[in-house]
Amino acid sequence: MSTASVPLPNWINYGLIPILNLTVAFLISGFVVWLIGESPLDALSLLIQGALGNGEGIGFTLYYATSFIFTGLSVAVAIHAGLFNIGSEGQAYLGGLGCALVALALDRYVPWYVTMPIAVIGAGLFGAAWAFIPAFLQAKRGSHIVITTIMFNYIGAALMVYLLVHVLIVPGKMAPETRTFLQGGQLPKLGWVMQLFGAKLGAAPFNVSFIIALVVSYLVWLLVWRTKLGFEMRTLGVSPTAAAYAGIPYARTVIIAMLLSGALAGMMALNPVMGSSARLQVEFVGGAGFVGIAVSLMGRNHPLGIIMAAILFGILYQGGDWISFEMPNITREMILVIQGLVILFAGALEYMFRPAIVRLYQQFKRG
Amino acid sequence: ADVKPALVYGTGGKFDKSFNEAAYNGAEKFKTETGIAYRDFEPTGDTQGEQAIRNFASRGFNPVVAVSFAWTSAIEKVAAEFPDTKFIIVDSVVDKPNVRSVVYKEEEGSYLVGVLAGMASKTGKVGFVGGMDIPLIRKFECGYEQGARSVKADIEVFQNMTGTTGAAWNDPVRGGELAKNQIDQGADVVYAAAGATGLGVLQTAADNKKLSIGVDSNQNHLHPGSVLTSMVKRVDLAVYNAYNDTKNDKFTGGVQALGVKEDGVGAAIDDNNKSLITPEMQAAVDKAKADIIAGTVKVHDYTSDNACPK
Amino acid sequence: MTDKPAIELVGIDKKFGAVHANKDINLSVAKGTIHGIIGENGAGKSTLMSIIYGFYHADSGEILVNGNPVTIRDSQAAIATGIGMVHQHFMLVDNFTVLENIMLGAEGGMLLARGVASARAELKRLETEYGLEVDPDALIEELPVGLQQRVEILKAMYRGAEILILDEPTGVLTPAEADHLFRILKVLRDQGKTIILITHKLREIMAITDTVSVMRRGEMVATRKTAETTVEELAELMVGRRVLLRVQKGEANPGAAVLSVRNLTVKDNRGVTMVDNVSFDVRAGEIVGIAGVAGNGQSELLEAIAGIRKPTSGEILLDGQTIDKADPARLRDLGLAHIPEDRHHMGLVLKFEEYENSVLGYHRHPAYSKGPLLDLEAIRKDAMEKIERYDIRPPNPRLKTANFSGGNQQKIVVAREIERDPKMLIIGQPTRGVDIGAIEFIHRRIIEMRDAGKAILLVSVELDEIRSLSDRILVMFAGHVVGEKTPDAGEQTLGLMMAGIAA
Amino acid sequence: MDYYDILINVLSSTIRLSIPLIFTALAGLFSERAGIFDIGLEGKMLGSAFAAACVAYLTDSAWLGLGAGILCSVALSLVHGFASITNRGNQIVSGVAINFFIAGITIVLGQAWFGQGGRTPQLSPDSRFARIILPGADAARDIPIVGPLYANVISGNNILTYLAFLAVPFSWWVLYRTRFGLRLRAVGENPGAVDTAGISVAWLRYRAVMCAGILCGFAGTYLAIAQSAAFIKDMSAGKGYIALAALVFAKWKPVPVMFACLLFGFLDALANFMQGKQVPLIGEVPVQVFQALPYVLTCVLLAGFIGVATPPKAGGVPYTKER
Ligand SMILES: Nc1ncnc2c1ncn2[C@@H]1O[C@H](COP(=O)(O)OP(=O)(O)OP(=O)(O)O)[C@@H](O)[C@H]1O
Ligand SMILES: Nc1ncnc2c1ncn2[C@@H]1O[C@H](COP(=O)(O)OP(=O)(O)OP(=O)(O)O)[C@@H](O)[C@H]1O
Ligand SMILES: [Mg+2]
Ligand SMILES: [Mg+2]
Repeated sequence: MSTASVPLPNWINYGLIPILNLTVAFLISGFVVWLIGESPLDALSLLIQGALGNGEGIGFTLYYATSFIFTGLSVAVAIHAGLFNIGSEGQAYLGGLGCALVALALDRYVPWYVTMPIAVIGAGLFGAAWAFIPAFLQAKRGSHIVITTIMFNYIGAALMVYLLVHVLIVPGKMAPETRTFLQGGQLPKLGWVMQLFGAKLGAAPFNVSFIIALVVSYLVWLLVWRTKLGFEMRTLGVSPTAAAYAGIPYARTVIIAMLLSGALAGMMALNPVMGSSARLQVEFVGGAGFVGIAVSLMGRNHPLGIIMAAILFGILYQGGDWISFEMPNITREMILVIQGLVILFAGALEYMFRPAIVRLYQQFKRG
Repeated sequence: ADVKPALVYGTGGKFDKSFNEAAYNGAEKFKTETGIAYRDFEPTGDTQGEQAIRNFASRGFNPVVAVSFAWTSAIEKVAAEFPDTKFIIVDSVVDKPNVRSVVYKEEEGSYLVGVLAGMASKTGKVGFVGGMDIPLIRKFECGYEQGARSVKADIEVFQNMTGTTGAAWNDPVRGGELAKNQIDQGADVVYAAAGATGLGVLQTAADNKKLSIGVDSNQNHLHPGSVLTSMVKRVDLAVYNAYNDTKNDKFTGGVQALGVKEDGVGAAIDDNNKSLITPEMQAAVDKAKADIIAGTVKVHDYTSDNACPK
Repeated sequence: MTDKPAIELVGIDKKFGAVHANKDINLSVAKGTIHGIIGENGAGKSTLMSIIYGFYHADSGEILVNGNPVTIRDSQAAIATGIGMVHQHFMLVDNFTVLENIMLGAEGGMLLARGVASARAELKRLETEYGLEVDPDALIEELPVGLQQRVEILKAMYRGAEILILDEPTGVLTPAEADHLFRILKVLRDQGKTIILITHKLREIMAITDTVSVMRRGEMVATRKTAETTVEELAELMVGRRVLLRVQKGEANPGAAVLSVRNLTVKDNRGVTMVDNVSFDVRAGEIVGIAGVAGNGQSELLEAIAGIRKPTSGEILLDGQTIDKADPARLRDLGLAHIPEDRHHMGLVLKFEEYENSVLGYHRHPAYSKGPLLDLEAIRKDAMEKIERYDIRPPNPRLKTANFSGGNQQKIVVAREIERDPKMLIIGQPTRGVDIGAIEFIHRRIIEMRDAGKAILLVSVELDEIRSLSDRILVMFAGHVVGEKTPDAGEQTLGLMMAGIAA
Repeated sequence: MDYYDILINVLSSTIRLSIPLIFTALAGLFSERAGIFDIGLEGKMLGSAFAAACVAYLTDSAWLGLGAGILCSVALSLVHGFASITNRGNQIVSGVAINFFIAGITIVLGQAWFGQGGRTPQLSPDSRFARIILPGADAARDIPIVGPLYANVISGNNILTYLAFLAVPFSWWVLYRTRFGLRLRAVGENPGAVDTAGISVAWLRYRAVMCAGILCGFAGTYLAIAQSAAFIKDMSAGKGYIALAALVFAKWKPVPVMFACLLFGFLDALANFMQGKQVPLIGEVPVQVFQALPYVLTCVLLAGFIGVATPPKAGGVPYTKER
């Protein structure tokens, strides 16, 4: 008898199994650390210490988490409509262009709180625009969205590098980046939040976009589970035939879902561009779009889960920096290893332990 | 005084056998001479540099050396946050009292290797492969071209840049391919100013039995008999001096521009390439060097007007 | 020849998760006979056959072939034992040629070149011996279904099958094709092959089988010699009690035409014309039934009227107004409700909770929304009311829809479509796989709708259902409406029309 | 230089740049024709480059390096197979995971073992695949038209280059002329048909992904120890994705795959060559245009403007008999 269709209680599905998957990923990562001659336990304690040990560490952790919340939501919104958007990376990149243009145009005239909402819109619009063509091709031409979004990541990277090198670069400067935004184009840090807990933010770029991320998470929850549009997206996501029967327009829903997904990815740019470096740089996304896949998978495509998973990955990124600083033998790319393992075990191998758990559970219920 | 030295490399990595390795050698030299240990860090991406610099500063490291123009804005920020810490930036200028900016007159060193290239070339065609396409690298190219032309007025100089982002410092595959293109077009000496990318250029030249010119560190030993010379840029001195000066309370801020005269740049000649350098070539380099020091030859600096005289 | 049965099953048991598909099945099939197996949808017929063929594994039980116990680990073992199977859903590679499909798994060597010649020769032989003609170089996707099925039979024969299982082979065939198939089966039997034939169609059973077994809800309830049984007995065995053929209903009181279909032509996904120039009206207060063998265009007709499928030509009018753009949402607003044939793929989203399905398609209705938001409170309250009125069990709107049984799932769909007070109701297979109690309930609701003056278009493959509910019957054959009859027309007459023989 | 010489140079560069694409796209072909999507091509190529460089360095043997490259890549294929065949996981997710894992582990191990920032030490000529000068190449050089073509494009490549071009007809032969190929193509279209024909779907798919592993192993080895003389972090630099694009562009067929890869390689070569050169009427074309072109072309193809690319029908869907 197959065990795939045996229902399990929520605490197993959403608690035990993800934790088990995560544990295996970490055990293997620990093995890698051991393999290169360092102590996995020391590495773990450095990880925690670096990410959560002081205000600055926490600030960095939350700074990274902010980006991942946006990209995780981006991936999740598309998944709810049955679409696998691998293009969050490219959409975030273009989103950076949107928010940088707004900041460059407004920073000398208005304070940040005027720039910010417009930058959110700018970043969202540019991100959405970059998702539009893959969405359109999927909706109208049936082209596989996974392939087209991968292609658009590369097209986006080429476009952005071109713009930064040839158009946006400050004449005479070496690095391909825009000028530094003035105060009006920078998002304030959230030092006061840390102070509430008696911690000091230090230099961590933990900024207002974290609050935007939380608000957006709530809005995404509302969208997916409380609106008519969300209902239609979810219907399309699990049963395209039922959606057709119910009169849910395929093309329109696919395109809207992808535009929203792209917009969410685009807004991620606010955090590094306006919240941290105060200018647009090459490769500022740094893989956050791909991390979004892991975050969404781990968070079971639910905003609350995504926030938790994003913080976990924030811990990994900040703690990983710390490890590589303290243990020069372990380079920062250890994060990629852990990330890959988490995606493998929490995503592709999510059902690996299920049959065994089902059997245990059934025995437990009987016994 | 108290010295607790730290070093942040550029993104090419510590052992690029070139720019970063030169900095490493400087730090090592200081360590063996004084017995004072140092801490270093190899950022693999642009965002990490700032964090590393700040980490060092906040833990009381002093001085903190950052090699690469990529850390310019990072140093600008962190130096303001830690006014009591001394910072050194290589290849860029940051105007802060606690920052020493070390820049090199790469055009002069490149001029010298250009002279050698021009004389060594039998085809009358030489090549240049740069890393990231930035004014700094154009400055290398421009000096090289002037040097080559000074010995062969009609020489043809091919030039390619590997890329437009930081990844261009670490792409030996493309570097090799670009060098091969130039060789196919007839170049028989190729100068690489491209960090780790240059390894591919030197390899390709060796594979095709052509000559190459290394950069930053002395790379003559990499392919003896194929590397004509290296345009050494004494980043090691910048690091070494920074530590020593801090130790001896002689640290000064401001800009240090090191050229041929200061022995900051030059063409490396050693056992590995002795057989490639004829006495005439040796004489020509010595003369060019003397002329530059004397001021009779002025090598045009590309960055002064973003143009190279043809 | 021995007296040992060709195949014998002892105590076969199989569960899919919570679904008990086969319960302690015993069956014996005599050599050189055609053995029919009948049963309602979901009775477990396909599952049982797939177990014999090694496609599924029984949880327990034993299989004997020619009296010897065998372990059928996979289909390869089944083939080696001489068992061949033609699946309900064809197992063909669409972009392969006939020859490639036949060779797949029996290539005769590492290199294809070697096997091709002998395969061609063998095909020729089978062709002449059994009248199974088909072009070996044709691509499967370009063949009509009848020929595709022939390829499936050839596949089995090519592998030397002595026992041939056919799972609902006639569901997709025209009567002429079905007749041809039966002739082939008889030839096979006369040559000593054993055939197991699965179908719902009692007439076919009577026409061709030697023995027949009946399955109900995963159990094997009876086996009879065909000559010694009747259609009525088999029907009763299938559903478990005397079939209620007549529903209490009064005279119809038809009003003006609500739905008018004019010269409608519809193609299916493969571009084959399935509905060909069809015209009819449905008036207020009447039930129009469409009778026909499955696959004669009824599904496409319903989908076109419901706005799910775009017609190639013709006109559909609702209340005299042309529907020019296929849009189910707008049609719903205009008062057209649709109970689809396939509740699992269309009518319901099985992963959703019950209350969500109770508004599927109506979720944009003002009663269920507040601005862009869904009014969850109103929806859940409404769902609870429907659950009570339709006796949907368990009465829990927060339960996942997949966890309701088939009959209760159907009630969820029926309740949703009826309760928004439509003008026009189109219904496909209202009681497929639904138990008797629920059938009666659903039938009564349909009659009540008619009496309330609604126009109803009903499609069902169950002739009895059509006859007991309809006020007028249209018969569809090969995409045409071949005639109109009143419900008192004899079964015989309708049957002939459905077979395209009489008009 | 006259135009013909330029053409010859660009062509020889095209060949060098296409080889990893050809191997990798063929790898994708085997996997995807069997119904297993493989966006982990990038990771497998990178992983095998690392393994090949390490082993070639340690043993001084290019062939052992190749063996290690293949082993590493096949091992990764098996992970992908375990996730997507045995455990019916999402194939895209599994591929993404492999790409991340390899991007990280090669640097982590490389740094730990060699301490050169993720690079492996420079290889000696013995431990690399050297250029092979075909007989008469030097003599032929002066023959007009064909001479340079023979001497500069056809001759002077390493053995893996020739193997890549042999792999194309060989793959075609395997897919269309052998039992294994017939079954492999069938399982990508309708695994049910394969299963009911008595063939194990899982084992067949495992063999297909292992074929993919072997071919990716060649690609990675080529990168590290034929084209260059060391492993460098991220040295695959998106070539796996370009190969994927080429595979789609070639509509999942072996011979068109070769031409698609040559086209994309040509664009790359052209980008190098056109750098800083003026094109009449347009001026200097930014390299980014050439970089983006393969992806743009593939999207245009996918949009259905140049024929239709229909992927194998069962692609990306795990095979389940029982729900
Ligand atoms: N692969 C499967 N996984 C889970 N459940 C299944 C599977 N196949 C069939 N079932 C369930 O097993 C039961 C018996 O199904 P089966 O297909 O054997 O019925 P059937 O008698 O052939 O019906 P039909 O006449 O509709 O073909 C049904 O409840 C069905 O939902
Ligand atoms: N596709 C499915 N997925 C999960 N569970 C299912 C599925 N189909 C059926 N079940 C479960 O199996 C049980 C039996 O379903 P089934 O449809 O066979 O009921 P039934 O006995 O035919 O009832 P009814 O007479 O109402 O049709 C259901 O209660 C349901 O929980
Ligand atoms: Mg069946
Ligand atoms: Mg049922």
